[in-house]
Amino acid sequence: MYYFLRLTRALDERAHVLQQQNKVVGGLFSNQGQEAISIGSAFALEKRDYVAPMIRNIGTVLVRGHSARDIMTQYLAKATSPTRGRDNSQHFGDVERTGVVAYISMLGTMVPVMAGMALGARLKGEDRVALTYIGDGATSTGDFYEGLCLASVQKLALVVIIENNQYAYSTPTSKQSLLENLSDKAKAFGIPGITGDGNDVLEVYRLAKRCIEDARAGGGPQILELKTFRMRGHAPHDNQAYVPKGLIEAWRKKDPIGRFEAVLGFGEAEKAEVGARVAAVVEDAVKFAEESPLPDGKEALQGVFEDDSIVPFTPWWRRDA
Amino acid sequence: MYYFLRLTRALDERAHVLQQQNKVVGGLFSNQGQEAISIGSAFALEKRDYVAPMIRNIGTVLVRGHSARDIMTQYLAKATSPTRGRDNSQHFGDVERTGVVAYISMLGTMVPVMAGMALGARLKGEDRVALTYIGDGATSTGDFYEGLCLASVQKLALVVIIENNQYAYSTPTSKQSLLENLSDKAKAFGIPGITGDGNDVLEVYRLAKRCIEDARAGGGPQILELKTFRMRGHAPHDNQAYVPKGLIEAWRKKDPIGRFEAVLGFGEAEKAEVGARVAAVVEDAVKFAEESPLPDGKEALQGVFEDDSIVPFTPWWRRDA
Amino acid sequence: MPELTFLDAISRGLWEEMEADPTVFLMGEDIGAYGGAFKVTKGFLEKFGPGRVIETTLSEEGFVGAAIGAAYTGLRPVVEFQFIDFIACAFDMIVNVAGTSRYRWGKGVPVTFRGPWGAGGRAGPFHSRSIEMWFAHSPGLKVVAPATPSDAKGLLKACIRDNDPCIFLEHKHLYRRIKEEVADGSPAIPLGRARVVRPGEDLTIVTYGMMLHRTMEAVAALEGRSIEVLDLRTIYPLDRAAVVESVKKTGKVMTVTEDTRTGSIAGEIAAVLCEEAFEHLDGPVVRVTSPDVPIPFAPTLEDAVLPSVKDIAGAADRLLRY
Amino acid sequence: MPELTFLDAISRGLWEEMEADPTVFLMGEDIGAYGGAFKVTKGFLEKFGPGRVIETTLSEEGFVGAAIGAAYTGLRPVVEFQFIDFIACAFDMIVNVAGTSRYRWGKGVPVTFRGPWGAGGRAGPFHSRSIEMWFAHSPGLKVVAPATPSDAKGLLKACIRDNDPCIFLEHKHLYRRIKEEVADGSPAIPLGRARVVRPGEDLTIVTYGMMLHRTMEAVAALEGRSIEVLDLRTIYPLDRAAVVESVKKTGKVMTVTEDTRTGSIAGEIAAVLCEEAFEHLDGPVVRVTSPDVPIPFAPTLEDAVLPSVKDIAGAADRLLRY
Ligand SMILES: Cc1ncc(C[n+]2csc(CCOP(=O)(O)OP(=O)(O)O)c2C)c(N)n1
Ligand SMILES: Cc1ncc(C[n+]2csc(CCOP(=O)(O)OP(=O)(O)O)c2C)c(N)n1
Ligand SMILES: [Mg+2]
Ligand SMILES: [Mg+2]
Repeated sequence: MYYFLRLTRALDERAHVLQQQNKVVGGLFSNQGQEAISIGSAFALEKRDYVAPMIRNIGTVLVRGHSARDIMTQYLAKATSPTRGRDNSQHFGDVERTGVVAYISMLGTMVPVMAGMALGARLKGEDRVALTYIGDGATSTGDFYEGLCLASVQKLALVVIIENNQYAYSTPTSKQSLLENLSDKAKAFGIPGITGDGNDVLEVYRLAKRCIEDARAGGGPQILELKTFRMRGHAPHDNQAYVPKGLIEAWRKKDPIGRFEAVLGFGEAEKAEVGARVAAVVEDAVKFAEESPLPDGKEALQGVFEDDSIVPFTPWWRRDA
Repeated sequence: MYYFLRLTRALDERAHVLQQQNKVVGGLFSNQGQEAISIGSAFALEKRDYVAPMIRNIGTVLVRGHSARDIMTQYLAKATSPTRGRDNSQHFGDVERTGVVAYISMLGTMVPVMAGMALGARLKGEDRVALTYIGDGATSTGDFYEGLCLASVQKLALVVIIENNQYAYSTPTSKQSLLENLSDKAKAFGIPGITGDGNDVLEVYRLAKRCIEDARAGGGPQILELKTFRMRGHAPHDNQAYVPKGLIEAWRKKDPIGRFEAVLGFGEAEKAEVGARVAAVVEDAVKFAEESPLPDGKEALQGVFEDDSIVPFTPWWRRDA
Repeated sequence: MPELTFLDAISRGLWEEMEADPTVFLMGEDIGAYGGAFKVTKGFLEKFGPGRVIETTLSEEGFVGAAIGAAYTGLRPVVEFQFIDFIACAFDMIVNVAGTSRYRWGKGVPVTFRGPWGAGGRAGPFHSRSIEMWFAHSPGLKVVAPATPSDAKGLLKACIRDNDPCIFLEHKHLYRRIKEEVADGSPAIPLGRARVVRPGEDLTIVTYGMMLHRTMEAVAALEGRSIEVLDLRTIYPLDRAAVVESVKKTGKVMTVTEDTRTGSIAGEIAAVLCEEAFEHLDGPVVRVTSPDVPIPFAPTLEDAVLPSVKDIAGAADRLLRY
Repeated sequence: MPELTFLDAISRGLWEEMEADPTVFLMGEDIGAYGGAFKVTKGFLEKFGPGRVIETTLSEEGFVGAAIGAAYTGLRPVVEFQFIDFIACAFDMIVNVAGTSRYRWGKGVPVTFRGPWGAGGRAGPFHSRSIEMWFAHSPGLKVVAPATPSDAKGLLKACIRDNDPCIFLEHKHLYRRIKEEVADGSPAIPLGRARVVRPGEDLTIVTYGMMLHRTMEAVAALEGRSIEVLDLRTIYPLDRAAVVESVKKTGKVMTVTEDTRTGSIAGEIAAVLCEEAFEHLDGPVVRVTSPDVPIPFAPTLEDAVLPSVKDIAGAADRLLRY
């Protein structure tokens, strides 16, 4: 777990440097300070389970078996990336190999989709749990609600982790909901909902494990709210001027990596050893991504349908006269 | 109130006769057994308040000042109907005169819309409450949820009455939700939610009054669940075969009209007197509706936009050669 | 061969696919014991059990999302909308998640979305809409709209077997009005191919759905004229080749749809003909459509809005004389 | 006269309308202290207060519904989508509640829906879509898509003052790229009227949004040819008369849009020309559009999909030589 925490952090730092150099295509959404949630929960899943990460759940996909190269090539929109440059950053997956489902930008959509994966698994007689994450902001979407309505009466093995990082872009959670704990939303469905410390990777692991195994045992969907803080702006152009003074500093003291180091009793030597391993992996990923070509424009017309002949079409002015 | 209970019932009975005679255009959605909810809650509103009825809230619009003729001409799609034959049955209203907002078929939509009416009133410095009804089934829509999310943080003077008549078409409430009381959905928003007896018009009035005045006093949105039973099928073609034996009979004993008569201590004489008044009003409405013309086809192209010239268009084959 | 109504043909098609392929299952409101609002799935619960006939909550976006998820696990969900108009409530999920999925990350979404569609039934603005172009215009979705029982059965099978999301439109006005002999176990009919319903030399009328039947009536009224009638059957992908081939013969094309004019498939056909057969056009490509208004409720109003047999015949006659 | 970027012009238009009419107010995500994702409403909270600059929950269908309700009380809400793509999440509310309201029960819905729109920004499939035809095809909605700062300001004012629902599309690629002098207090520009950007004799190019700028580049590259360029400005209602009038002069028409081909406004224009100006057409109505694919993320892929200056010039050249 420690390795993944460090790797996630290092990838994020490095991506921001690349972003400064104008090498990152499109947006960049930092997960600094929130890494424990992705990693603790991903460790709590079985290999056969399904998971849909959000854009900030880099840690999850790494634990599930995607590589640092996958992350970096996605940021740089390269032909070697999992989506071959078709979709942004964290929007990729591989159901068969890693059980990861590609997220899309419309927030909330993955709750019904993952409910459906749990349903599919059950119909096929397979013992798989489906897990997804949702931001504090996105808990205000109808999709979150409709997915859980269906999942609750169907008693689907779905775990929804509310990653409450206090903000949705510039909007504080107090402007999304009157609730102190968003896990109380579970009461609308008659399902279990608990809240925990999202900056403590071991607590995350323990609570996620409990929810996952309860869901697996037939307990129906589970909501787990994990409190954390988004240490950077929504994206690099956001200077977080709307965050009250001192709050960021207060949360910096609760940094999940530092806390876990304390638990592990790691000294400088151990940290440096992992740091070196991580640096090598990041370096390799960046090098690989930078050296990879952009996709060939000709590919743009392929792959909308299984039958690739439906879309391509010679426009009038390109035909022989 | 008693008059309106009887009038609503009589209109429903009569509409079913017309339906048998193939005179009703489109669907017919009975409110038998549920009349107390519409009428008790409509009486609890102030004249200045806004209300969006569902298709089964005939009683509400009558109390608000729409006539039996309005109801019957809508059923018969006549030119004299409030929508001049443009929309179905219960889909009409008149914001200025009656404060009634026209419903649409997509269930759930009126929750956000009525939240907006409460917002509009507040922005204009007006002291108005907005009330709407929603079926047990429609509490599973994202619209219900999103409307209340917004209303809760904005502390809007919105009252949502959940008319839990045990079924959504053929689907029992147990297949919509694990909750015993749907008013518990309020807990997802951190707002008050209560449950009451929807077949007791005085209890409906009392609870609705409380919610309305709490909302008016700045208490934010309120959920009031009223339990009742849909005594007929979803629409005339539905024979309710899916309803367990005995259930309808059990609920017939709780008929809101009979119960209110007992409370009032009405004997046959009082009942007959109101019955005669009601019969005359229904007769007049039916006669008026039957004698009214269907709308002129030429009107079909008008009124999409304020500027009526945008839509009409002479097709090629109708132009002069 | 059994004589099947349009509705029965759809029901049989669904039944045969469910029998043949255990990965096919159903989702929707009231489709279980009740058999669905129009009884398309009557008897399915008894035969296939609650594991394959899943009654959902009243949450269109939710159950469409769940169908997509189930498809990701390798199943083939068939989703019923009680009326196709309610597909608007699941719009985001269909155009954004389902439509783009294969293109984005290579994961196809073999879901069939089906439901009663179309006007003419005095059902008002929210139970009568033509929704085909919302989806034909959104990349990654196929849109299918049969006009006969045999096509309905065969095309529904093709949709279910297709590895991409298909929207299958069942004109509710045809459900119990038309009958045809359709063999048990009849094969799937390939998507994307129009059908020449009647050959002709002087004019091509392109149509689909209920309007095919009105068109045939109009053509009958114009007896003696040589009119070719093409039933599109699939709106997306459009069978451009069939339309172009027909105009090469007739030189004149007219489209008939109950959809509202602006942005309907009729415009697309005009554009395709301009681009691919301009030199063959002996007259304007003429559109007979509804005007850009919601479908009104009253019979007189609805009739004024929808193309009538007289409208179609009048337009055809005028174009023939052009 | 101040020189304004496209974005500033929109911001000024909004500001002036809010100053002039106390019933105008704003709703949207992050539009308050933060000033909106693109800073269109920067400073509005300070000036107009939280009563008129309402930051919403992350609930598009919910706040769109609330805007409709507020409009029913006599107000004029202006709703921002953080990216216009998220309008898909409020689709039902817009097409079914807002679009049909006046027709159904006579109650107009003076709401303006606005947001950053369009491709070219390497923003991927969910932040680049052309959404205009979903709404132009749905009765009761107006769709406006300006291409210059002065048009943006004037047309936004017209939308806000309009008593029917308008969808106002702001091409985000133009936000900070183009500038123009626009007077303070400039008037509203009527909806539904195209603008002749450049007169010509031999070919008409009809376009809108960012593609107007690519078209002008292409026309510049084709120097010496007499090309008329028409900026539609409003997609619905379409200025049929302007298009027809132009073709009467030039005889040839080409449409350019970044929207995907099938069902785009380009087909509508072809159909209108067939119906209203067939005898004036000296060549096919040619469409330059994106193919029917989601907008991909990588620069190379996105560039392959969107019409380029070269595509436009090539098509124009070919059509001129037809
Ligand atoms: C349906 C929808 N509406 C709006 C947006 C624009 N948007 C992108 S991120 C964001 C804030 C999300 O906040 P939250 O859900 O708390 O997630 P976080 O970014 O904090 O992880 C918004 C509003 C979106 N992606 N989807
Ligand atoms: C969004 C939506 N989906 C589906 C329907 C079709 N439909 C009409 S009534 C109904 C059942 C409604 O049940 P409930 O909300 O309990 O109201 P009730 O009829 O019992 O008053 C359904 C599913 C609809 N009108 N709207
Ligand atoms: Mg957040
Ligand atoms: Mg009910």
